[in-house]
Amino acid sequence: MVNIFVADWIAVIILFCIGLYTMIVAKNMLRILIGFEIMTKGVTLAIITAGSVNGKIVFSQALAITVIVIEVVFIAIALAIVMITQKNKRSLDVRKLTNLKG
Amino acid sequence: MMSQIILMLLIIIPAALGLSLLAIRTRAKYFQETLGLIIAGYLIYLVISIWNQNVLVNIPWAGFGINLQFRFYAFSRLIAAAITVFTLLVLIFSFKYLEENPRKHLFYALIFITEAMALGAVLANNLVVMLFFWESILITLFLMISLGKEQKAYRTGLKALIIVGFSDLCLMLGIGIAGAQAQTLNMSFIHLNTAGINGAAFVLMLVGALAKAGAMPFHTWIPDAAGDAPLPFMALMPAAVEKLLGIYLTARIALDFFSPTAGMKLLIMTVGAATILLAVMMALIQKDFKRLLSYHAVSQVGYMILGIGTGTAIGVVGGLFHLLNNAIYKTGLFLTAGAVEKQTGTTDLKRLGGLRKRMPATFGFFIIAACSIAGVPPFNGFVSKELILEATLKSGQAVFFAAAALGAVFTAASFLKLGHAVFLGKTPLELKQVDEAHWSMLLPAGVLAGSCILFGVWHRFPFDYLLKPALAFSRLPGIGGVHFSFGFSELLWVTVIILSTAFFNHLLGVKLSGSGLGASEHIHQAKGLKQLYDLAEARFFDPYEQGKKAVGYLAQGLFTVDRAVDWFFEKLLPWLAWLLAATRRIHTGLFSNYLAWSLGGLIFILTYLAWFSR
Amino acid sequence: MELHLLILIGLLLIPAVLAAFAMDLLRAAIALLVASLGLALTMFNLGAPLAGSFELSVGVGLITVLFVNAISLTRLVSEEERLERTKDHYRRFALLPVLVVLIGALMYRTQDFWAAGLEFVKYDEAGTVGEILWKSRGLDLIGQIVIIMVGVYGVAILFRRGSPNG
Amino acid sequence: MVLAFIFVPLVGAAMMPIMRKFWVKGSTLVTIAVTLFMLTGSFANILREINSETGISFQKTLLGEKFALSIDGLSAVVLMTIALVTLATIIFSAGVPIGRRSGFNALVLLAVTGMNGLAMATDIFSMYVFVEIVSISSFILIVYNMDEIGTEGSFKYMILSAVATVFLLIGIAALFAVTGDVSFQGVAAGLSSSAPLVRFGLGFIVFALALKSGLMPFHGWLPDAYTAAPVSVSVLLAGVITKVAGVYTLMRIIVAVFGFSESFSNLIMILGALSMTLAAFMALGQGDFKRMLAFSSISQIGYILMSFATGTTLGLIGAVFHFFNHAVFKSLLFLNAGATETATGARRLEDLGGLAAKMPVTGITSIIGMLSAAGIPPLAGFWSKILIIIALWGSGHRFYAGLAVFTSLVTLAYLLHAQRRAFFGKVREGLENVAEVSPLLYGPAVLMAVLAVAAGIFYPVIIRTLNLLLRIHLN
Repeated sequence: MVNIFVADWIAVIILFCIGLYTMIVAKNMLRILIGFEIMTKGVTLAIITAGSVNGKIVFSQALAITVIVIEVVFIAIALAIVMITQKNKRSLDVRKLTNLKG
Repeated sequence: MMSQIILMLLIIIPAALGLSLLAIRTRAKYFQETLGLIIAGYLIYLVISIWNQNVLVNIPWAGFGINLQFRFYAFSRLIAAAITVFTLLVLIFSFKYLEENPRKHLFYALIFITEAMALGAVLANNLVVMLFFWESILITLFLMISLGKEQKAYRTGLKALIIVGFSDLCLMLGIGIAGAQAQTLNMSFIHLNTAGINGAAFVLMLVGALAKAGAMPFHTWIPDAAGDAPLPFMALMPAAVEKLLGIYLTARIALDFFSPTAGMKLLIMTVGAATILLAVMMALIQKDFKRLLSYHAVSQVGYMILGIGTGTAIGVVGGLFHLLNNAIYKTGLFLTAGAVEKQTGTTDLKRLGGLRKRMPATFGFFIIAACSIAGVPPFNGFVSKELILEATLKSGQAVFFAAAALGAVFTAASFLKLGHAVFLGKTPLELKQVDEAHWSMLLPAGVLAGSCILFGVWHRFPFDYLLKPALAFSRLPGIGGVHFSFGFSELLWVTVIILSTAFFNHLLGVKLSGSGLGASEHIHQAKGLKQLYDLAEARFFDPYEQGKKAVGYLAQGLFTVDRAVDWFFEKLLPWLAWLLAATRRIHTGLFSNYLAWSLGGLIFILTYLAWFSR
Repeated sequence: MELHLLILIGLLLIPAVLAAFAMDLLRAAIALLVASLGLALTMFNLGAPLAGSFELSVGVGLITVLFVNAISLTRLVSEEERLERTKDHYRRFALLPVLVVLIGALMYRTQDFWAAGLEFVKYDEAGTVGEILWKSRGLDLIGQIVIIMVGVYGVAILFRRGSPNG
Repeated sequence: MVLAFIFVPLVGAAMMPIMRKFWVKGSTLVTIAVTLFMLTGSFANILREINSETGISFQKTLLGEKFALSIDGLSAVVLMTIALVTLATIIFSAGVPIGRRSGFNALVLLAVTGMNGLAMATDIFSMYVFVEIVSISSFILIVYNMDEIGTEGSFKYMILSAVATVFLLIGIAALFAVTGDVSFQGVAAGLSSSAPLVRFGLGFIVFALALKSGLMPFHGWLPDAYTAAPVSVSVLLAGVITKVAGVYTLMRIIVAVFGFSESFSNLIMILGALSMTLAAFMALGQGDFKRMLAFSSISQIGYILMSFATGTTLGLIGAVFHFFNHAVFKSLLFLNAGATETATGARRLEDLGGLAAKMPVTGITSIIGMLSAAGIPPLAGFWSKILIIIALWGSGHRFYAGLAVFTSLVTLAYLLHAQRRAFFGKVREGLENVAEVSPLLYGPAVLMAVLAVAAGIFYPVIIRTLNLLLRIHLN
């Protein structure tokens, strides 16, 4: 018997895997951020699911809202850094970010 | 209470003086010298003022059994007194010797810091406190060697730092094990057997102690330092202070902390015998005054280790007496070398000769000290060497007796050669104008030469007042019964044979080569031995190539043992470089690479927690 | 199994896959928007309307705006790079089998857990989200204020005029 | 008092735009004032912790449940370390050119707010929030000069730490699902270790915080971020940010929530030993001063976590002492690296040489820092390292103790190597005109060097203090 929570947890795992996979194989910095976004969706869902499993759905909503706010700020800063990279290197290819190595 | 304060002052005063000498840079002439002289003399007075007391200091410190514990008793007072006396003598010597050295204030400061640390290490009654002082000497050692001639001295210093540092780490590990096993760090209460893990502690601590004393195979930095470091350093550290500390700890380890099994004793004796023979062989062929002496500084340690390793009353008394005697005559020899170097500007035996008339006092002191180290009666070296020979003979291990006797032959031969090359023979042209050394350089050497005679003729005094009380801790049977008398025993005949062999060997060598310097050439060039020597000497050029060409296993063995540590480093370095390059290559800078490693780590963590936990 | 549950999960997962693998970044951003929508609906379904509407406004609105802005600002200059990108476009599928195997292994290992299912607990909490945030999560509110300050300062600094060292 | 540690830097940061309009130079003064306030406050905290008789002095806030913050001995030490390193950073940064200084100070203060909150937090979700505050401000600080390597280092750090925070959150969600609470006490009370979700939660949290603190397989971002950051930022980053956001958080979560278990200890031991040894070797091969120091940081973090993972009294004291020492000597070394970079413009070791003659203060302080890092007596690093080794040995991890001893030899080797290349020997061509940097730049280094020596000499005092401070965590 597969109920709603199990389905949600499985969705979380799949979202995580997709997000991580995207972050590893992507070459464009923006797509890496999209991968991160996918993972964040999974996390938000996980918190809400956890809340509804143990009956603290209101509490979990408070947590989820904080997570979403932090996520937006993170994305804003990350996009700013991406834009600076674009200005400096005229390229968004992560494979060209190899000045620091060794 | 007063005596406890004095005990603490013994460590605090030199440390404070050293640190303030580092800070103060005065132009006032002789200010530092006078101050140093007064303080060094005062320290001797302090030791004597509490001579007959047993003092225990116990100040709570860091917790976990690590307390500032010090103990002044018969053994530590002997070593402490020796340290203060030798520091004073070397200090007096270095006033003139270092006169023009721009960095002499640094050297004085380091001498006093070293004295403080050495006294702390000897007086400490807690293993961790001892380790603290013991390791601090490492730093002053490194700095003092580095004060020598520019780049090479730095390299030598680094080599000494790494070798001694490694052995100190062994000591640290050994102390950790011993402390854990004995459940205490108080040195008075550690009595262990050598079974199982205790054996590891025993060997590790022994490595630390023997390396400080300069035994094989941790000696390789000493001959190098002889060439690069300032001479007063050589006279102070490898000749006196380090030996005193190293043998002190060896004796405590082998006789007090642990009760070694027969096999362990055999191990110690083997180290001793190997040190005697290999180092003296190397010493025999040296062509440099200081380098030759430095190999002897290694070789003589072998006798002490051999004596202690026998574990009998005679051997231990002999070993300890040899420790005192060696410090006396070896420092004296180094000081004569310093006088010669100061006056002639060189220590190369090829450029020296005929100084007998130019520097008569130096020559006299050299003769006394050399007779002493060669074991000529009635000097002190003879007494202690006889005791050690007797102990090895009685222990039933004829091999060790033979090694010690052979070592004595070569020792005598090499000093005949040395004296011949430096003081006899023809005077080279450029040495015609040489004068006798300054009195302040002769005084310490004279004092030491006088002690050689004193301790030899009236050996009963050190026996009864210094050594036997000092060894009371060891609980060996028959300590009180050890005595020595000049008489026609069979051992005296052994000595006669040894000395006459050395003398005839010398005559043969002089006849073959035509000069005093070449007196050891026939041994150097002898079949089989020549290759050995070439290999051992050629380490500066290319150790591996020489090693490959080595003829015979013996040659390989001698070479490898002599330069094992160097070989290890040189062989390891290319591998290390390759490894480092490889690790740098895998850090490509690609971020997805790093992320993938991280996820690999995540999978490891999850697998570990899911499958292997609980 | 209820049909609308499947539809909701599908609405979350399929756009996510699209966002990960879409050729065009703009399309990926739109797919992300749809995934956010799916997430919001799932939240409603789980009984979390406030978080759902917050996700709807922020995830669907703000983040998409930010992304589309960034994409349109950066795509103009990289024409030749786009050619290059299409060239090795399919390389991104290379590691896909590893991914599938990993998910499979994870599922297999935890199958007991999934089969057991999770019990649905009735809500017995008092108070609304606002009350909870204010009463017991006050620290998070301060944290939100701080992080918004960080964001504002950060954007102001990173887009400052003049030379970087001026 | 507890709230002041959050609100004072926050208010200071909020004042910065106003300062920029009216009194630009004042922004640094305000920041220093805030830091000094925190320093005195944390000293007062430590004193109170020592003198509290019960030994359990969780200091709740006045507002009770609403702001669940508390200060215990561990937090007090961390708070002091944060204030100390921040002070050094701010003074140093006053001596180097920085664009829009008020903004820089504001971000530093915000990062400090986050770290202070982290040190005092009493629930795992607040910890997440504060970790994010610290991380996001440090991304901006790293990219502050907006140059090419800055963006590169910052981007790598950003993405990897984003992964870390996402995993931290999923771990929190898993614990929340099982226990229905996020406060330390609530989670610890409702924890049943057999549930698979708890194990996954532990695994994810350990992964996230290991990634944050840069343990070995997760260390990829760390050298890049440290190298790319502007000189004054790398001091803060190496001195406290990664330590507090990674190491301290891990320590706190384990102490307060999970408790020590055999499997966890072994796991951290393996990771710690791996990073300790390998990073030391990698540091040996580096040609870049800051990069070498970064690898050295990874190695030292390995020491701290291994000592912590023993779970014994001595291990915890050793870990906290090394935490403090590492903050002191590593920020000292980064200050020196910054000073040499400012003075010569070069950061590769082969472009440096003989600087001790030209920059005596920097040379001497860096010798002290290196010797402390290498664990040479009587400097502070020796005592913490020997405590760690004794703790490892005493708790039966004898192999790891041997490894730690061996690594300290390698540490000595690479530090001496760098010291020799940069400061000893002959003055390199092109560096003849180098002069000592301004007092603003070497002042903090002198402060840190004095601390390293003092902590070594007054070691008994410190260890007794730590023993008192940490007693509530010790059983």
